[in-house]
Formats: sequence, structure tokens, C-alpha cells
Amino acid sequence: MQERLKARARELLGDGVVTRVLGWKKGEFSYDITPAVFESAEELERDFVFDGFCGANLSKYLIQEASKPGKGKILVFLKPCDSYSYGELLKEHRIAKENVYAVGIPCEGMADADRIRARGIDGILGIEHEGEDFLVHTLYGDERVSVKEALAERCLSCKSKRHASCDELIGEEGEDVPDDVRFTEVARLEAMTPEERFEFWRGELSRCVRCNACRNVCPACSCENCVFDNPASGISQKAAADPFEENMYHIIRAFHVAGRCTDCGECSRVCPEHIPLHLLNRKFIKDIDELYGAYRAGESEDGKNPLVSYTEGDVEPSVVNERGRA
Amino acid sequence: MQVNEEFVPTIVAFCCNWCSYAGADLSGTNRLPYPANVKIIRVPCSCRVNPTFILRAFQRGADGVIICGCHPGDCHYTTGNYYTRRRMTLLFSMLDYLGIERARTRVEWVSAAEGQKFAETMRSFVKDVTALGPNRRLEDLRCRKD
Amino acid sequence: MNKQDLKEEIVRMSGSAVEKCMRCGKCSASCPSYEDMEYHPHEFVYLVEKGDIEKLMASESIYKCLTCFACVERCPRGVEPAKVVEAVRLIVIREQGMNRLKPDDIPGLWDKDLPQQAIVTAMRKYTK
Amino acid sequence: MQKIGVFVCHCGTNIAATVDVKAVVDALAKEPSVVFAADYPYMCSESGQNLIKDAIREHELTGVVICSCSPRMHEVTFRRAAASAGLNPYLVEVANIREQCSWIHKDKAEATEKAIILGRAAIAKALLNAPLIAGESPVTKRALVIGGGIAGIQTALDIAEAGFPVDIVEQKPTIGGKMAQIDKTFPTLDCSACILTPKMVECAQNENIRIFSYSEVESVSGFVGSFTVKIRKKARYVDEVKCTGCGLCTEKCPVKNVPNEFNLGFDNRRAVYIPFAQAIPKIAVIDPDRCNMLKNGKCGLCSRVCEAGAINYKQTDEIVEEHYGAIVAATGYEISDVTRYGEYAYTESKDVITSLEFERLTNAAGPTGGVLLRPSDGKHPHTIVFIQCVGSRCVLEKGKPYCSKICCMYTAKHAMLTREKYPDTEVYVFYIDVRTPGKNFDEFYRRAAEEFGVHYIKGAVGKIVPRADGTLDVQAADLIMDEQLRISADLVVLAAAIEPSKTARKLATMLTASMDTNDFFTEAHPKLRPVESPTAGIFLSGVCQGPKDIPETVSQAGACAAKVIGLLSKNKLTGNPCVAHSDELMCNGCSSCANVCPYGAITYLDKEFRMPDRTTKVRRVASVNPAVCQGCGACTVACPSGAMDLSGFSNSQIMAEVDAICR
Amino acid sequence: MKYLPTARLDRFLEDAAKLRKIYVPVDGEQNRAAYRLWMPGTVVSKALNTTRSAKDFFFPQTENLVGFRRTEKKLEIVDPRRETEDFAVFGVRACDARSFSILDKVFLSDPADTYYANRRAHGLVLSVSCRRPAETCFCTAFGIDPSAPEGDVTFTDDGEGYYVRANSEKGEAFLESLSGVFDEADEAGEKEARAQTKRIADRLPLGTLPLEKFGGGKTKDLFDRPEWSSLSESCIGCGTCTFVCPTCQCYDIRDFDTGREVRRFRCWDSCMYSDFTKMAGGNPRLTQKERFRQRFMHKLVYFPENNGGEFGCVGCGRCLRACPIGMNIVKVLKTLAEDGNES
Repeated sequence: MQERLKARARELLGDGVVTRVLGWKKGEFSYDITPAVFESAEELERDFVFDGFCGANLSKYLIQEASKPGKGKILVFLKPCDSYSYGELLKEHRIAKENVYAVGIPCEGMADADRIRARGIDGILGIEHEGEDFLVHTLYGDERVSVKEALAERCLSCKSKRHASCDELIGEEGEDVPDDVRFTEVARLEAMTPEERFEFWRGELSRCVRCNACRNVCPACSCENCVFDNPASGISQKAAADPFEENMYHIIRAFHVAGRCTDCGECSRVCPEHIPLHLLNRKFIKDIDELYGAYRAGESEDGKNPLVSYTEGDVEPSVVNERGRA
Repeated sequence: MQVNEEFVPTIVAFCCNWCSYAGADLSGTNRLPYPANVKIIRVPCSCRVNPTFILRAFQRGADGVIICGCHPGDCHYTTGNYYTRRRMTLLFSMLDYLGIERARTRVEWVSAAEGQKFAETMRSFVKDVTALGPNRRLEDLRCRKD
Repeated sequence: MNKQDLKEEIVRMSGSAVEKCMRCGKCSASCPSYEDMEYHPHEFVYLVEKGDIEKLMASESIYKCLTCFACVERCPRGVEPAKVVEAVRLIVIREQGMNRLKPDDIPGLWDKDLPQQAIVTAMRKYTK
Repeated sequence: MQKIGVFVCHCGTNIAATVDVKAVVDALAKEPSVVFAADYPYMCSESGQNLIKDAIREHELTGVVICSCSPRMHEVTFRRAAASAGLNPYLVEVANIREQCSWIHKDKAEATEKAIILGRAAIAKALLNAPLIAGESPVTKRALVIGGGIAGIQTALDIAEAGFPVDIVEQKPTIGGKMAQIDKTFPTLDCSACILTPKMVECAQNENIRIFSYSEVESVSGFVGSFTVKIRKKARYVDEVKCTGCGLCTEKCPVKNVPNEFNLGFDNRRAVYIPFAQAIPKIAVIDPDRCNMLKNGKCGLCSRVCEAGAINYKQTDEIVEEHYGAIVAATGYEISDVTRYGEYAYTESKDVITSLEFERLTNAAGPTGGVLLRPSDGKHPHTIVFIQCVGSRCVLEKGKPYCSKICCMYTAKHAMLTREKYPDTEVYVFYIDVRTPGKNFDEFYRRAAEEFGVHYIKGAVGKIVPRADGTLDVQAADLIMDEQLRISADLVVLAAAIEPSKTARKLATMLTASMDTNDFFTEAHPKLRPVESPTAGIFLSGVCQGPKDIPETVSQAGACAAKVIGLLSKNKLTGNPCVAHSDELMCNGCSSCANVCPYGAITYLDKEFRMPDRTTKVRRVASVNPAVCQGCGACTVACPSGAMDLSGFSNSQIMAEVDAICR
Repeated sequence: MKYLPTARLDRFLEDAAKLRKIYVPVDGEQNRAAYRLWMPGTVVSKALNTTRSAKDFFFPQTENLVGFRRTEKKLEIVDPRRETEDFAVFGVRACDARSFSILDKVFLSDPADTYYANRRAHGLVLSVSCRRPAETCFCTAFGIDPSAPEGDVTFTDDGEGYYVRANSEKGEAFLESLSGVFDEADEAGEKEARAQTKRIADRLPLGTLPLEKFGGGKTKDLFDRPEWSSLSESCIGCGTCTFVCPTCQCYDIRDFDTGREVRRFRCWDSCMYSDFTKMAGGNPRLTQKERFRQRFMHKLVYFPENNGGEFGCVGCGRCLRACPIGMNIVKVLKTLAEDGNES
């Protein structure tokens, strides 16, 4: 697949359809891949990579890259879940579509080095894909991990292998994946007592260091100036000086992206403390689906998201009190 | 001041100018009492209430926050309360998900004619919040009263 | 059952919103069994709403309804009178051990021309 | 440094009886930035206001907080007082310590404590008040009336009479609407056409009125004072200027079998036609679906006979763009579909008709020349049954949950007129309730029953079965007698529910005017602003707002005209300055705000920004039109970046109030 | 030389906890190790390192500096500082142990930061040598020996226990008061344990880095290198690297109004944030490239320039694991070390 992408990128660069290629660049090890812009066939040849560790969602970079004056079109490779983020950004007029050539690429799930480490494997020097397994070379000998065990949580509960918005597809178009496991964890939390839920989230959110990685990586958090960085907003915070501020930041962030979050899972991927932030966003997605009808952000470039629309017969907020209290 | 150490919750009520604030005025005009710990903030429409205001109130020591607006369909601005309804439903659900007590937040639709309902709503809300005790899960320790 | 419980039970069983009735009488106007009934469909609705249900329970009218559902079809308020009649009928029958007739009624109906089989069946059924 | 003055009102004993006013003054005087605090028995009195004005001048106050009754009561008074002392009126805050404090609490200590807290919250908000200046926008002194029925006609006439130009847009080839089809009007029984047609003529002759007949509104943009409307003038294939309305084309047209809409299909018209004799404008129109010339190019007879040379088969739709300061919706009503009620056999029998059809059958200019004849066989009917509430008050999917309001009276009219003209008839009216609130209405109904011997029967009709002998077997309930009736009728008249015009919803969307679930336009306030839409500059006239009879329609039309005149007589509109505004440096251009704006007040601009690295970048940013924004604040919450804020109720102000209350 | 068998670690901690609060690395949720107060039953983590560094003990993420209380129209100044209790941190690795000397150079040079100094005075660093360094470790590149960490007391791990050695008077006194739990041992064992660690350290993929092009005086060579653009283009401007970094020491000072009191506190800031150097007149670092460059120039050039050649990085490798986009100091070093003569 990597070679196919490279070849297509070279072709489009050569034809002058695009002037730059947004893709993934090799790192020191197998897993530390960096998003990068390639401007020539040589750069592509040397550094371009596409393998099971290219989890980074490239769509957000397009806000900047597609608005660079006089730079022409940029080619971007979008995995299915990235394409939803791209669709949502187009819908919100955040990306100049005319400057983007989006190529949809298939994805069989992306691995997470920390999942491998969690199996007690450390000193990882290199990782090779061997059939159903990863062969991991380490300072302390070789180890074997099944690919499935190394997949990121978001890939185990993938919502779709089908692309939302793109100009061209490489490989076969996939299909939607039934939502049978995506909301299991949310449902498990919902079934807890309020006290248990409170303890759970305290335990998770108390680790927050407010590094803003979740926000800065999030394609829905594309604000020119975030309320949390804007002293005039009255809620700006630079550190979680109190547990309240941890709650405030994460509630408001989830609320601001509610109806816009495509569940790409980048927030949880980048969290240095491994806080399952996607469970907050997924809660909103689950509620929206249940209360206002199934909705998938980013699927379409037009229409209104559920937070900026309504029906006269919507449920009352008291539904929250009634739920789970049969 | 009161001698007994009974818990008196701090309640913030956001009322839309056209219906609920007028309804609150009407309960005054009709001398229908409700507890004095309810303090009303006038907003043009319930849809002006940003979730951050609600969290801010809890941060600063509120024990309950209630939002009152025109009945759905009667909004002075036609559609404002429909958005309020969705936003607050989702916000309350999220607070519940984080383990915050459900009864600390409420939305009620009170028309300008419903002075009685306003007073009753406030009485029942204060009762519910009093039963929960002080807000400890969504407070800012720095703001706790000594 | 007291009056209120009875009413609630009927409302629950029928799923009918009797209070929505606006007294137009279209149910009774549509009813093919009207002439045979002591209480007519609109009166069923009205009496249930008032909670005056014993009268209906005591009346033969409950067995006159053909459940043709013309009234249900035509009621402009969605009250569904036939379902109310059915609910009252069911209450009565349940009270009588799932039987249309009470044992005490049998001697009155005794008729030597009845088929033998019917008499035997009735004896079996009502002497248990 | 801010200088706040605090003024605490006793309101006689209304406040002072339960709030220790002096204690409130003392407590609030200690707040930082408060430089003056005083109390007064009646702050709203002239001397009370003078106290405020003097303090503003003497202490050079930068903000004023008044602890008194509800701001809904006297905020305007105090703002005006402040303005007269040279302080921007929007620097005044009112703490409601009467309705929301002294009147509801009995314990003085408790009420006083609360009054202090409310005062502190008001101070906190006042400290963040900014002087606001209401924006101004120009007014185009021309009105548009959409709909040419009696509502539209009357509104247009009244506006024109006041000297303002008005355009009427009517989708039919003539104005006149439903009233033109009605025979007589209740309760006076004067001839409908006789009172309507002079008004129609007046419209045509009034210099201030232009009529766009056979036209539809295509699009609406802009806002109160300056709307831009595109009107589609549908092709008539007849030159409006040249046509004299002589009717020769109509006479000669060979296509004779087109059902005549005006007579509800009881007779036929030609492919080229003038809807009725008194039509305004009296200009022929060619029905493109039926004209042979337009369909297959074979005929052209009308063109040959027209001496004025007005026929133009090549005519096309024309779009006219006009500017208006105000728009009136007067789209009226239609008769709801009675075929959905199978039990009335409307589709099975020609002798089951609607009331409007009955009007045509009894109208001297109608298909029967005013003689009541059965549509099926043209015979004189002897037994006539009127059924009320057909489709009205019906909560089923097919019905209308509301009362159509006019049916009781017109049914009484029909019954009475029938009995008067044909004493040999038996007339039955099946009613659920007879509703006659209106001047001389109940007397009218009673006259029908008492003097004219109309049989009023409380009950509904269950079923109508057409018999082979041409009669209609009407099965009904008489609830008073508790019996089921069977009447063998010759004619049945259904008082069908009326419903808003099918075009109304599309129009409402264009106007950003709101509608209820029944597609009636919503008024800005059901009691106090019944002829205005919540959308500024949009007014409502006639049945499009809710069922009403002719006198009510005419009075509403007049009221509506008065509101329009009031608007058009202004040279400038002063807006409410408490409106939303977007900080374009923070705006992402995501459209969330525009998606929730009920007034369409938000538009987007591509704006060039200097970036920090000294390059420039074009970004899409929101822009709020302050003349259209009503200040609800929905956008401020929808905006994720916090770029959108609301003057007078800013984020920081509301949070300051929260802080003060929770302190 | 003292020796503490692993089996007796709990007893040591128990005894130590009687003298002062003692913090140990503990495995937390989602496989994150973090320092926690030791209490009976606490299990010491076997993880190589904690997610957050040990700098938190001396330079916490937030810290109240001063308060202002208003009574009517007067303002009163409140000093929030309380007497700090003595504490010890056990399990500090060589990288973090070195980081304190870097932080000291910032906070203790004149004028000393009294908040930091106070914590340093009361804190005791009990470092532990590494036995299983990770591929992301590159402390050795900065001359740090993972087998012989600095600190008040060094625990050299031989797999079955620790050779314990005091490096400071404070450490000496601490060990003295706990002498009962230790065995006596000779230095040969310690030497062998160190050698074991060294053998692995020699194989670390990033164990040596081309540092010749960096250090004091290299500003001119490096500042305008064109590679900064491509290195920084994928940086999302979050503060993850700076917050997990044991040597990042930038902070912001903010006020928080509790309603009754205004509290002035400091909190970590990050040079990666767009508002980091925002001032009344504007922001001198306008793009992410400049902010990105600042971080690495500070660690690799400016800090050594002002501190006798000591680099501002200890090679703990936390940023290599934490960076959302896989960019890090190693990549920067390697890229810039390549033929940089063109500019």
C-alpha cells in the first residue's frame, strides 16, 4: 500500500495537479511517525511511510496548509475516520476545498506502541509486520504480539471503513462497521452508580496536566482562539489548579465539539496520561443518536448538526433524571 | 441571623426576560413565597445561558442551578428555548455521566402568567437541592466558604 | 375496586383518553347497535370519565357492542369508544371468573328445548 | 476607576416593610467603586429621579444601580433619567428587590440579606456595562402586501390612504380572494360582492397601489426597513397594458370545457378567460395547460379576434425586483380536503357539497343564477342537512385541531337563507357546540332557529349513504333525545375546516417568520402584538394568522396597516443596542451562529487579516446586522470560540453576576 | 557500603515514613506510573520511569504565591506559605536526578526563588539505578550514568536488592537513622551491578548523539537553519513535551479571584504555546516555528551558554514517547547535525 500511495503522489506531483503532499514521515523507531509535507519525489522516496503506525489524523493540518496563498493544491491521504474530520471541517468552512486533493486510503486499524508496551515489552527497537503478528525487536530480545492486541482502542471500535469526503480512492471502498462495541464502555459507565462514575472520572481526570494536546490535535477544536486561552472569556485556564478546572476544561471541550466530533479518537491517542477522553465525546454521540436520531458528524458537507437544530417534539432535559431509573 | 446550622443551599436561577422573569415578578405581585436563597439572573432568553455559566455557578459555590424559559413554542425569539432544551439535555446528561448529582440542575418552562408555578418550582427545587446537601463534586476548593 | 381505581383500570386497559371527548356524539351516530343499547357509545365515554362505571357494568349494553370500530374510526378526538366498551366488558367478565354469565343466571335461562350438550356443558362449567 | 451610584427605593412600604433599606444602603456603599449610595421613598417619582440625576452630575458617576421594583417596570424610566443627566442609559442596572425579594419574603433579616446580594450582583454587572448607542438604519417607504383577498386589499388601501406606496402580490389572475366567491355576509346579510368590489376598484384606481396579479414572491432578503423582494410575474400570454378586458377572446375561444375554478367547477370556462365579471385587474389570462396554441401551436383564434393586439403567446415569466420597508403576509386560507372523511360520501355523491360550494350555488352570479338546485340532477332539494365541524376540532392526522371559527355563523346564514327563500324545505343543522361570540351573532343564530324554523340538532352525523333514489341516508345522533336519527336528505352541506394557504409555509421560510404547527403565522405576542410577526418588519393580516371572519379580518387589516404606517413614517429605525456582535479576530466562520439565528441576522464576509508573521490571509468571518438582531443570544452559546457576545448581557457580565450571587 | 534486599524494601519504606513523608512511584490507571505518598500496602512500581518527572516535588505545576483580601475598601496581602514538612522521593532515576541540578541553576541563582529553595531544603532525593533502560533513553549522550545516579542517596539495583550509598550530608544522616534495615556489603557488588547496567546502556540506539554542533556559542550557526521549518511544521503547539520534561522550568503568574480573595499563583507554562511570550506590545515569537526553535535552542544552546556548557536536557526520553506527532529533541539534533554549512 505504501508503494501505491507513493506512486500516486509522485504522479499527481508530476502532473502538476498538486504541489505538495501531506503524509507521514519515518521516525527513529517504527512507531514515532510524524505528519509531514513533501514537496518532491525525492523527499517522498526518502521519508514517506504508510504502515500500521500512521495513526495521526492529517485533516487538521489542512486548515493551515490549504490557506497558504499561492501555494497551489495539496494532496492529502485520508483514512476513513480522517475523512469524516475532513468533511466536518469542510462543512464548517475551515478548509479551502479548492486547494485540497483528498485521496481516501483504506485502513485496517492503526497500532499503538503503548499497547505493545502495556504487554511488558520495552526497549522496542523495531517492529515488523508478519502475517497476523508484529515481530518486535527489543533491546532484550525479540517478542511477538498479535496485530489485534496492538491496535488502538479507537480502531477496535471503528465506526466505518467507508470514506466521507474525498476526491479519489485508492483501494476498495469499505463499509460502515456496526456500532456494537463502540458504545460498550459508555454504557458500562452509565450503568454505574453516580458515586462510581464520579470516582472513575476523578481518577482519570485528576491525571490531566493541561498540556492541551487533546485540544490541539482535535480537528473539531479548530478555533482561531480557544476560550481557554482567551482571558476575556472568563474561563481561561493555564493549569488545572483545582479538580474543578479539570472538570470544567473537559466538560466544556466536549460540549464545544458535541455534534461536531467525528469520534476520530485523536484526543485519547495523544493524551500523555492516557485519559480516555474519547469516552466524553462518545457519550455525547450516544446521547445525540438516542435522543435526536442517528447522526454522524462529517458525513455530509452540508446540513445542520444536532446542536444547532431542533424539533418541536424534542425530549425535555428531565429525561436525564428518568433514564436508568426504571 | 439564623442560629441553627441547617444547610441552606445557594441557588442560581437563570430566567428569560420575557416569560420566566415576568413569571417570577408575578409570583412577587401575588405574594407567593419561595425561599430567599434563590437568586435570579435575568437573561434575554434561556438560550443565552452558556453551559460555562452553569459550571461557573457551581465553581463559585452554588449548590443548584435552574434555568427557566418560555414554554417550547412560546419563545419570544421563536426558537431560542428549543436550543436551550437540546443543549441542557446534553449538558445535564454529561454532568450525570461524570457522577454529578442529577437534582442539582433543572430546566423548567414558566410563562409570564405562571407566578404560582414559578414559586412552586423554586420551592421544590430548593427542597431537592437541600436534600442533596452541599455541592462537593463540582465545586472549586479555592472558592469554598470557610 | 373503588370508583377511581376502576376508572384508572379502564383507562389503562383501553388506552383511551376519555377526557378528550368533546361530546359530539359521532360515535353514537355511527353505531350500528345503537337501538339495542341502553347506554350508547358516547355515554360509555361520558360515564367512564365521570367514574360512574357500575351502571355500565350492570348494563346489557356491554354485550351489544359489535366492536365494528366505526366509532373508533370516526371519533374526531381519537377517544376510541369501542375500546372503552371492551374494557368495561372485560372488567365484568374477569369479575365473573372469565365468564359471560353468572352461575345464578343459569336457572333463569333454563329451557327444556336447549340442546342436551349445552346443558351438560353449562352444568360442568358452572358447578366447578 | 469606575464610580457607581447606588439608589435604593423604599417603594413606600412595599420594599421598606420587609427590607431594611438603610442596611442595604450601608452594605452597598462599602462595595469598592461605589462612591454614592442613597435611599428614597419613591425612586421613580420626579424627586426620586432628580436625586439620581443630581448624583450623576455631582459625583460624575460612571454607572448607576437602582434597587427597586422589577426592571420590567421602571428600567426605561431610570434609563431616561440617566440619559437626561448625560449618562449613557445603558450604564443603568436595576436590582429587583421588590417583586423578587420584599414581596415574597417575610423575614426581614433574610430579605435584607438577599436585597444586598441582588444589589451586589447588579453592581458587578454595572461595572462591566458599556455605553451602548442604538444603531440606525434607513426605511424604504414602500410596503408589500402578499395576498389580494379582503385582508390584503384593506391593508393596502389603508397604507395607501396614509400616503405610502403599496404593492399587492396576488397569485391568482384577480384580487378579491375568497370574499369574492361568497354570496352574502353574516350577520347583516348584505351582498358580499357589493361591498367587496368597490374596494377592489379602489385598489386599482389608487395611485399608491400597484397590483401584481398572477404573481408570486420568489425570494426575500434584507431586514426591517430595507427588504429586497423578487416577484415572479407569471406569463399571462396577454399584454396587461394593451388588454381592455372586452372579453372577445373569451367568447371566441374554442376550448370550452375547462372547469371554472371561481365557481368551484360547477360550470366551465374557456382556455382564455377572465375569472369573473368584476375581476381586478380585468385582464384576460391564457391557461397554458389548456390553450391549443400554447400546447401544440394550432389555433391562434384569440390573437386574431383581439382588436387591441394584446395576445402574446411568446410571453414568459418575468422577475421583478423591488425594495420595501415592510412586508404584510395576507395569504388567507383554503378549504380543507373533505374527501378524507369517507363517512360523508363527498366523493360518492354530487349532492354532498362544501359550504363554499353552497355559496356559489346560491349566488346570483353563480352557475345556477342563484337558484338552489341539486348538483346531481338540477332538482329543487327539499330536505337539506348541514353538518358542522367537518375536519375542525379533529385531533386525528387528517383533521385540524382548531375551531375554524366562522362555520357556525355561515351555517346559520345558509340555513336561514334557505328557509327564507324556500319555505318548503326542511333544514337540519347538526352541531357540537354553536359558537356565536360576536356582535349580533347569537341573535342571528337564534333567529335562524326561532324565526326560520331551522332544526338545530345537538349531535354529529355518523354516516351518509347515497341511495339509489338519489336521496342521501343521513345517520346521526341526537344527543339531547338520546336517539339515533335517520334523515333522508336531498342535499348535505359540509362546514369544512379552513386551513392556511398551502403557499404560506414556503413564504414564511422566505420571510424568516415563524409558524405554528398548523401553518398559521405566529404573532409576536398573542395579546399585545397580534398583527406583527416576531420577525421585525413582517406583519400579519387576516386568516393567515388564525381563523377569523370578515369584520375581524378587516379590523386586523386596519390594525396591521396602522403598524406598517407607523414603521414607514419613520425616516430611520433605531435598534435595540443590546445585540450580538462578533469578534472577527476570534471568529472561525463555522456558521454555527447563523444556523441558530432565528432572524437571519448573521452573514459571512471573506475578510483579509494581517497575520502575526506579517503575511495576509483571507478568512471567513461572521457579521451581525444590528438592525435585524433581536438580542436573544442563541448565537453566543452556539459559538465555540466565544467570538460572539451580546451587548448588555455579555459573558463577563453574567459571570460577574453569578460570582456576586455565589460569593 | 550498605545493602537492602528487595524483600526488605517495604520495611525500609515503613521506617523511613516514620521520619518523613516518603513518595514512591506507583502503577496507576492506564499503565501510568506516578509518584504517590507511601503508605503501608503501597506497591512500588517496577516501571522504568514515571509519566511525569520528579520535578513536580520542587517545582509543582501550580503554586500559590500571594493572596489579596479585600475588606470593604481596603486591601490586605496574604502570604499563603506554610512551614514545609520534610519529605523524600524514592525511585528517582539518573535522568531526573540530574534534572535537579539544572533546575537549581535556574531557581537558586541569585535572586533565589524562595518557594523552590524551601522545597529543595526539605526534600531528599533517593535515586535508583536503571536496570532495563528503554530505546528512548539517551541520558548517556549527556554524560549521565544510569547505573550511578546522583541524589542524596543512591540505590544501585542488582536485581535482588540495592547497594545504598549516601552522597550528601543529608543523605548520610538519613541513612544513619535507618541503619537497622540495611545489611553491610562491599563495593564489588555495586560495581558489578553497575557494569550490568552499563552493558545495556552501551547498546542503546540513541546512546550517543552528535552534540558537537551544539552548546554555548552556537546560536549563529543554528538559529537561521532552514530545517527549522520542516521540523516544526507538524508541531501542534501543545505543551506535552514541556510538561513531561524534567528540566522545563517556564511558568506563568496568574490571578484567581475566589470571590473573597484574589490568589496570585504560578503555573507551568510552555514555550510551545502561542501566547507564551505575548506582551503588551505584541508577541516576538510569531509562528510555531519560532516557538519550536526556542525550546530546542534553549536546551541545546542557550542553557549551556549560560551554565558552563551543561545541556538543558537529561535524555529521559519522556518527550519521545509523549509527543502526539512523534517529533522530538533527538530528531532535531540529528537533523541539524547533518551538513549544516550551507547557511
